[in-house]
Amino acid sequence: MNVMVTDPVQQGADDGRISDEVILKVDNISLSFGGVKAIQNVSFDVKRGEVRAIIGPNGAGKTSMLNCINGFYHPQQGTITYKGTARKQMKPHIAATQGIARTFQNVALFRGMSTLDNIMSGRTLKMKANLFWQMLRTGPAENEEIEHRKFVEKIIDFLEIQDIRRTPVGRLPYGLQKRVELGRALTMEPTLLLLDEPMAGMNLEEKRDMSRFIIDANEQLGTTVALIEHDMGVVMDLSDRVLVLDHGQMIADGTPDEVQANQAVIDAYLGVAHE
Amino acid sequence: MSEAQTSRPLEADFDTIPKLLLRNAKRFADRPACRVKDLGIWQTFTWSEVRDQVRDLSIGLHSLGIERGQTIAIAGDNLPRLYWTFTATQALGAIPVPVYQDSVADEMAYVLEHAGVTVAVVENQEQVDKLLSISDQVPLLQHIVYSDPRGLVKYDHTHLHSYEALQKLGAEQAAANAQLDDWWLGEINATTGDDTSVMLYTSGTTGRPKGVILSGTNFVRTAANANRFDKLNETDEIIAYLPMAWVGDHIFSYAQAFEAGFCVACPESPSTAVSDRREIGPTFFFAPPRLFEAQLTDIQVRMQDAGWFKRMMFDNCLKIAKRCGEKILEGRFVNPYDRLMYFFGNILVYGPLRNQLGFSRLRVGYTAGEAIGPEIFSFYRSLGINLKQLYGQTEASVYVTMQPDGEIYPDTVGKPAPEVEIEIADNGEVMFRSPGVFKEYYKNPEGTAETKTPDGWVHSGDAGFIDGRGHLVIIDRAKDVGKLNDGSVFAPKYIENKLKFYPEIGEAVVVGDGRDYAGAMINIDMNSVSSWAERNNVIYASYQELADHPEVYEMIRRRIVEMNVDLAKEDRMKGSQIKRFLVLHKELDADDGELTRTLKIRRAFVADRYGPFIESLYDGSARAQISTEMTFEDGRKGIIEGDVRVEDVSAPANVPVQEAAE
Amino acid sequence: MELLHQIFIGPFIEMAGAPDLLVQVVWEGFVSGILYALIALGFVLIFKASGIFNFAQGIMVVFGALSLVGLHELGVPAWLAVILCIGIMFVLAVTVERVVLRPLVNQPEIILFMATIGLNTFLIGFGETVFGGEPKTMITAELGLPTGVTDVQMLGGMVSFQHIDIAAAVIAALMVATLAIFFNKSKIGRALRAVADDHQAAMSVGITLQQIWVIVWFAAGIVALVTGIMWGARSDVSFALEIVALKALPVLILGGFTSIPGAIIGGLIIGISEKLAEFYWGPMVGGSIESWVPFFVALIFLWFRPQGLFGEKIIERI
Amino acid sequence: MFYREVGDLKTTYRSDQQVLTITQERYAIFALLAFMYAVVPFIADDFWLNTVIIPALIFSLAALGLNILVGYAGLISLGTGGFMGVGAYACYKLTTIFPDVNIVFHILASGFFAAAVGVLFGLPSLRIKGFYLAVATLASQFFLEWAFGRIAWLYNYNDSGAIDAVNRSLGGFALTEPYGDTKFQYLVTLTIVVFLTLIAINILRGRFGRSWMAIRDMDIAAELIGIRLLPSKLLAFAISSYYCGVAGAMLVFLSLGSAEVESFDILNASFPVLFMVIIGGLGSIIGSFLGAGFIVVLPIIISTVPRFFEIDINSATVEHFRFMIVGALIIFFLIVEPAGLARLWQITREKLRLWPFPN
Repeated sequence: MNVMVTDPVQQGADDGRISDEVILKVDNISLSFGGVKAIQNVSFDVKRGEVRAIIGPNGAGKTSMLNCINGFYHPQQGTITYKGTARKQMKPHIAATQGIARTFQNVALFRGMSTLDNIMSGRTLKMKANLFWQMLRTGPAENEEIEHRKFVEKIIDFLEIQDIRRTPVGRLPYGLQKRVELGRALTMEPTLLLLDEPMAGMNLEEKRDMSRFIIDANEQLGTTVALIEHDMGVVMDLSDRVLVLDHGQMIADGTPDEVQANQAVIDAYLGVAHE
Repeated sequence: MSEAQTSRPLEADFDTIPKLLLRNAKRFADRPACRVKDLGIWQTFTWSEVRDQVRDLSIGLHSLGIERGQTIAIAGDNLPRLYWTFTATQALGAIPVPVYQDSVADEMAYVLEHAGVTVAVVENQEQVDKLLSISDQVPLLQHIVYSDPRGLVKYDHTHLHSYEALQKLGAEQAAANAQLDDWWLGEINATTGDDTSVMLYTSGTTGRPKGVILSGTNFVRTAANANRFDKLNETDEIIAYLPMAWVGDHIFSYAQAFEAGFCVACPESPSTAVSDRREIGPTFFFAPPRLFEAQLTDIQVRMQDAGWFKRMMFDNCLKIAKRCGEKILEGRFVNPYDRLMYFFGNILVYGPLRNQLGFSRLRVGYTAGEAIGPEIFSFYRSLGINLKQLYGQTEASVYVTMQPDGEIYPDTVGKPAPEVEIEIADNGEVMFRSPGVFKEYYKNPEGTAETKTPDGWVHSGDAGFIDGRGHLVIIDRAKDVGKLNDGSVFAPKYIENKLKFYPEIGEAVVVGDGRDYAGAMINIDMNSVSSWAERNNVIYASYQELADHPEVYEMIRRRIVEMNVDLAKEDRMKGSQIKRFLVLHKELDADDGELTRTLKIRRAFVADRYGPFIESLYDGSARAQISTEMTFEDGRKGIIEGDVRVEDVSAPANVPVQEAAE
Repeated sequence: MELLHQIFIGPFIEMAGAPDLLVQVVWEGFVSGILYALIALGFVLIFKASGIFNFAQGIMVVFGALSLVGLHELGVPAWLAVILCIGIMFVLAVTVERVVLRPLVNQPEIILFMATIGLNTFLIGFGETVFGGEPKTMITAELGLPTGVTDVQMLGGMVSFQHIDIAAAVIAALMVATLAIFFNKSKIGRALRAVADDHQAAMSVGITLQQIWVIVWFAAGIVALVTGIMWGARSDVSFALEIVALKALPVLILGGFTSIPGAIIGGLIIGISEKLAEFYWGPMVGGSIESWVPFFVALIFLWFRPQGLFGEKIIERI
Repeated sequence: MFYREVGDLKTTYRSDQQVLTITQERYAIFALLAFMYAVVPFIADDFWLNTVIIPALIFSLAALGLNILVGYAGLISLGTGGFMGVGAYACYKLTTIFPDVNIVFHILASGFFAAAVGVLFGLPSLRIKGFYLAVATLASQFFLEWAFGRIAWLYNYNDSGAIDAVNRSLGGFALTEPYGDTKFQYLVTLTIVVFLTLIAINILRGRFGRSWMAIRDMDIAAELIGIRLLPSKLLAFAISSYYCGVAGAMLVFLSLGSAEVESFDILNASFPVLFMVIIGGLGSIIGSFLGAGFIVVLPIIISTVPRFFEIDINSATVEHFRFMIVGALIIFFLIVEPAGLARLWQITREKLRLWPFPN
């Protein structure tokens, strides 16, 4: 059995990074819990290859938006079109099979497992050896495990976390946990990577590292990124386009410069942030 | 000794490293040639694989226009790929020039320009950026080859090549054209041992670095001799972690490895070198004294956290080891009781400790470069680690003297290595001649003439003497050695080192050139003396206060007497016994310009700043003051004030008084 | 076809055919349900206040009853035995808090759960060592509990009501009322309710967490003692009761771990459904199905309403 | 202290991913196995084999099975006894229906029946979690107990209502209790346990094991990396129940010789096995063995100690004491080391690896 594993660091390195293909289109969606309206009539799109930021004050509905995209919440109205297929309801694991990976605001690692196992678990979908071979751990099971380990090691190398390979993630400092979580998402070889506040609670140096990893993932691995972030500096540096939400409604959408100049944004977001 | 460990005769046919590669690819085809910790495992290459890797790279480099006689720069941490670049370059008859990977852009520019480098093979983006920043200063440099593509994908690749692509290109060409392999073999055979093998730039303390040209024979002969001397063969293993631009690494991890056919392991990164060493378990190892020193301190610190029982066991075992460990290592007679105790100690402490340090499999370890504290040296040896000293120089392809098994003395650097002749010049300078002696300094005939006599003797620049046992003792840099007014030799560093081996003494400056006698300015070792103070309820507020304490003075005086007694036993040195001393009011500090960054004393600077103190050592005054304005590194100005007592060393020790008890 | 008829139609025809019997069966179920509800109630008290799944609640029932009978056998008058048993329950609560809960504070809940299983095992051994392993008879008369039977003519037949069962229902109702007043009116009760939501809040009322634990375990102990008396009066007192006590567990998944009304309603549902099942369907498969029917009832119920009877729909947040 | 890891380097992922990466430990395990096979049969008498070693091995297997469910997949189960019973009764039926098929085959096959029942009762795990699930597993326990007692076909309409191991042999030698030789039973038990343990280790370190642990640690994140919860949980139930089932069959045919409902009830089977898992250590294979050994040996020690001091106590009292002491010890253990014996072993191992350094 031959498992094809591509080299994550070699593929996709063209300079025409962003294509015109709209990989994700969110059309007029609304979501509410009981009486609380989390998202109201929001529409935006993500193009293949770009870094798309979603910003907004607390409670703006950013995380809910990501939850809708990867199928954890189901919006009451509107459609989400991903890779040309519109859908209303989708189970999270289906989103995963279609190439949507995700990190969480509060690190959602598997605390009892090592860094290596956490990242290996990102390959679950790509592993096929059946229970019989798994029991004997020879043949396809072993080969597959080795092939995927090679891939995972490249991600570990990419994120520079070699020395914590065997450490249970529960014992790692917060910044490293976030990095491992990014690693787990990247090993899924996602087409679309959703990052929920990847730099929350980090110091300046950790933020710089994380920014570098996100840029590298975008440029070298060709991953489309949609991220939520509070640090405006980071958002302006990283992203190609920025969507601004406030109280579940979209108040601006455009390039970082446009958004920064937008009066509604300044009032709603920056005003709040500078208080 | 098993059959594999008996020495082989020298093989005249293989007089260059590429020829040794071809030999090893046949003789040790499936034995590991090198390993590198990468992607979580030790990626291992056999000699026959290395041959193919090197050939492909050679052909790839050739396609970049590399011809016989050209120079190629190599910069990066120890990596098999960079070692292969050495061989691939040498196979073409071109000359590799390794550059210190941490040198700043300017230093690198100088070397590359001086050596006329046309192609540089480097590790990663950091080095590429450095080279690009100096590209206008190095007009000859045409191509840069990088090993790690990270961050470089978006760079302009007209003159930039990935190692992988270059090697693949070579492989494709070789596959397409069967004659290319023959051509390559022909190139190797066309190179003789007399041709230049490598050019190493010595990081001189003064002036610009000099390019030392060394031939294939230099390395192959020296390596062969060293391998025979310590019976190293293809079953051995070394970990390569010292800078590739340093001659030591070039001989230990490259020439000797190729000559004996042993395996070279490269750590994952400098920060994991220690744990990687544990995994590899080198059988042959080199480290500078400060590494052994730091490691010993680390052991002591970690053991302080142990429970009382474990600490007691540890201390007792070390006592036993101190008593008989070295004797057992050297196969000398030890009474059965001690032998039994050592056996238990080996189970409880020495064995586990060797395991922790990664020395369980070590057969030979060397240290050199500076004097190693006898306590430290003995500590390792008493654990059963065969640590030895050598004396070497770039100009000699390293080996000048080595300590033979069974003749280990902490204060000597051993006997002349095989095929090495040694003489002591009239001014005390050590001169040597050997097959490893360099050809010349590159583009520097004056320098060559100054260092190397027409009949092949090299001025080492170090002063030393041969002791009664036929061992070389290095006392100081020749230019620092002076004379007392009575004409006897005065070697300050030699005496300072002796003083520094006492735990209470942190640093010492000894003066005496052109004076009647030697005097010393002492820095106490804060760790050691403060813990003494704690134990003896001596109260102090600062270093200055502690240094001035009468009991501290008394303690230092006792140590100096002890050393004087020691010196009195050495014919050449007994004139240099210290007659007066003072304890400095502050610690000498690199930040204040008193030490170099490598913590060596800047003698002239100290002599200038502490002039009044030095005078007081000779004018008989009981106190001395200084007050100097100085500029700190950050631009602040301050006044250094000091007021210290000067004391006589009471017992003049021409006659050995009594053996100072340990 | 006949089988389906036998399962899905037959029993109902039977019920309709003899309504007096049906009432009798439902009444039996009602009384068992009350007792299940009481066990579940003790459980809920502890879970609400400390988040501990107290597996030993059932054994505390048996232990309480056994202590009472055991003390009486030793010649202690009934009224004094009851007081002593209350004391024993208090000592038990303090001991559990000191020896088990305090050292295990901040451990994962499964560890505390395991500890209560350990406690369960210990109490079985302890009770049997002290009072012996043989089944005993409850001192119903000495406690002044009624023993007679009232037969009521209705629906074309006779339905008998054991006085002890009526007493059980009344006492249970009183007990729930007392607890409700205690929780809603008293200061300690309010603190206990606070602790269920927020430990900090409880401590600001001036009661330590340790005290709260002792109080809830004591309260659960008294509930267990009362349950034990009622139950013991209906059958023998022995550790075989423990298995029956486990039937409080489906009540819990039905009613929710934290809901007192849930425990009561759940108890009644379980009690009545198990008796109906046993009486009308049991004979088809050899009887004794009341050992597992409650669990299946609860499971089927959960399948359609995972949040339980009184639980709110949970929105998972990530 | 005894560890010498220098030079223990891994040059392939295959060697880096083996079960025991430290060469010395691999040798130690081989030595232990050699000891178990070649030495134990000669030094242990029948009493030891019958009352300690064989039951400990069998219960280790059950504990391992339960540990897969509780420790690795994070699904609490109180129904172990029922699943063991399914294995035992299935094996009994199989060997009476197909007497010519080898008993070892039947033992291994009976696990599949347990697995099927396990999957059925694992279905609620999709909708309910934690303690609610624990209570739900009691449904299977009580239903199965009822079935073993009331469905006479299961025990071949015996008057006793119990199942008795029938005389079956392996390779020409009588194997089943009470007909077979104890040493022979021991060797067969050991072989089955070793074989199934290896398989468990393999499954646990592969993608299924990782999926279970992922679900255990954070089910939402597990779902979002593409793990389907229900199939994974059901697989955990199936494999766990298989192990329990095989253990139950072995208990009857290789150890007890006969069994009735009580052998597999909550007090005699479910709880002890759960104790083994908790005291041994959740999510630890070695813990399953240590826990089983501990719980099996404990009552023997408790009943032996008074005899040792020549104190005459009747057996009922010993039984009561046993309950008390086991209960107290469990609480004690949870307080002293909630992570179980496996954690103690792990700490010791770390200490030995770091020796002579304290940390």
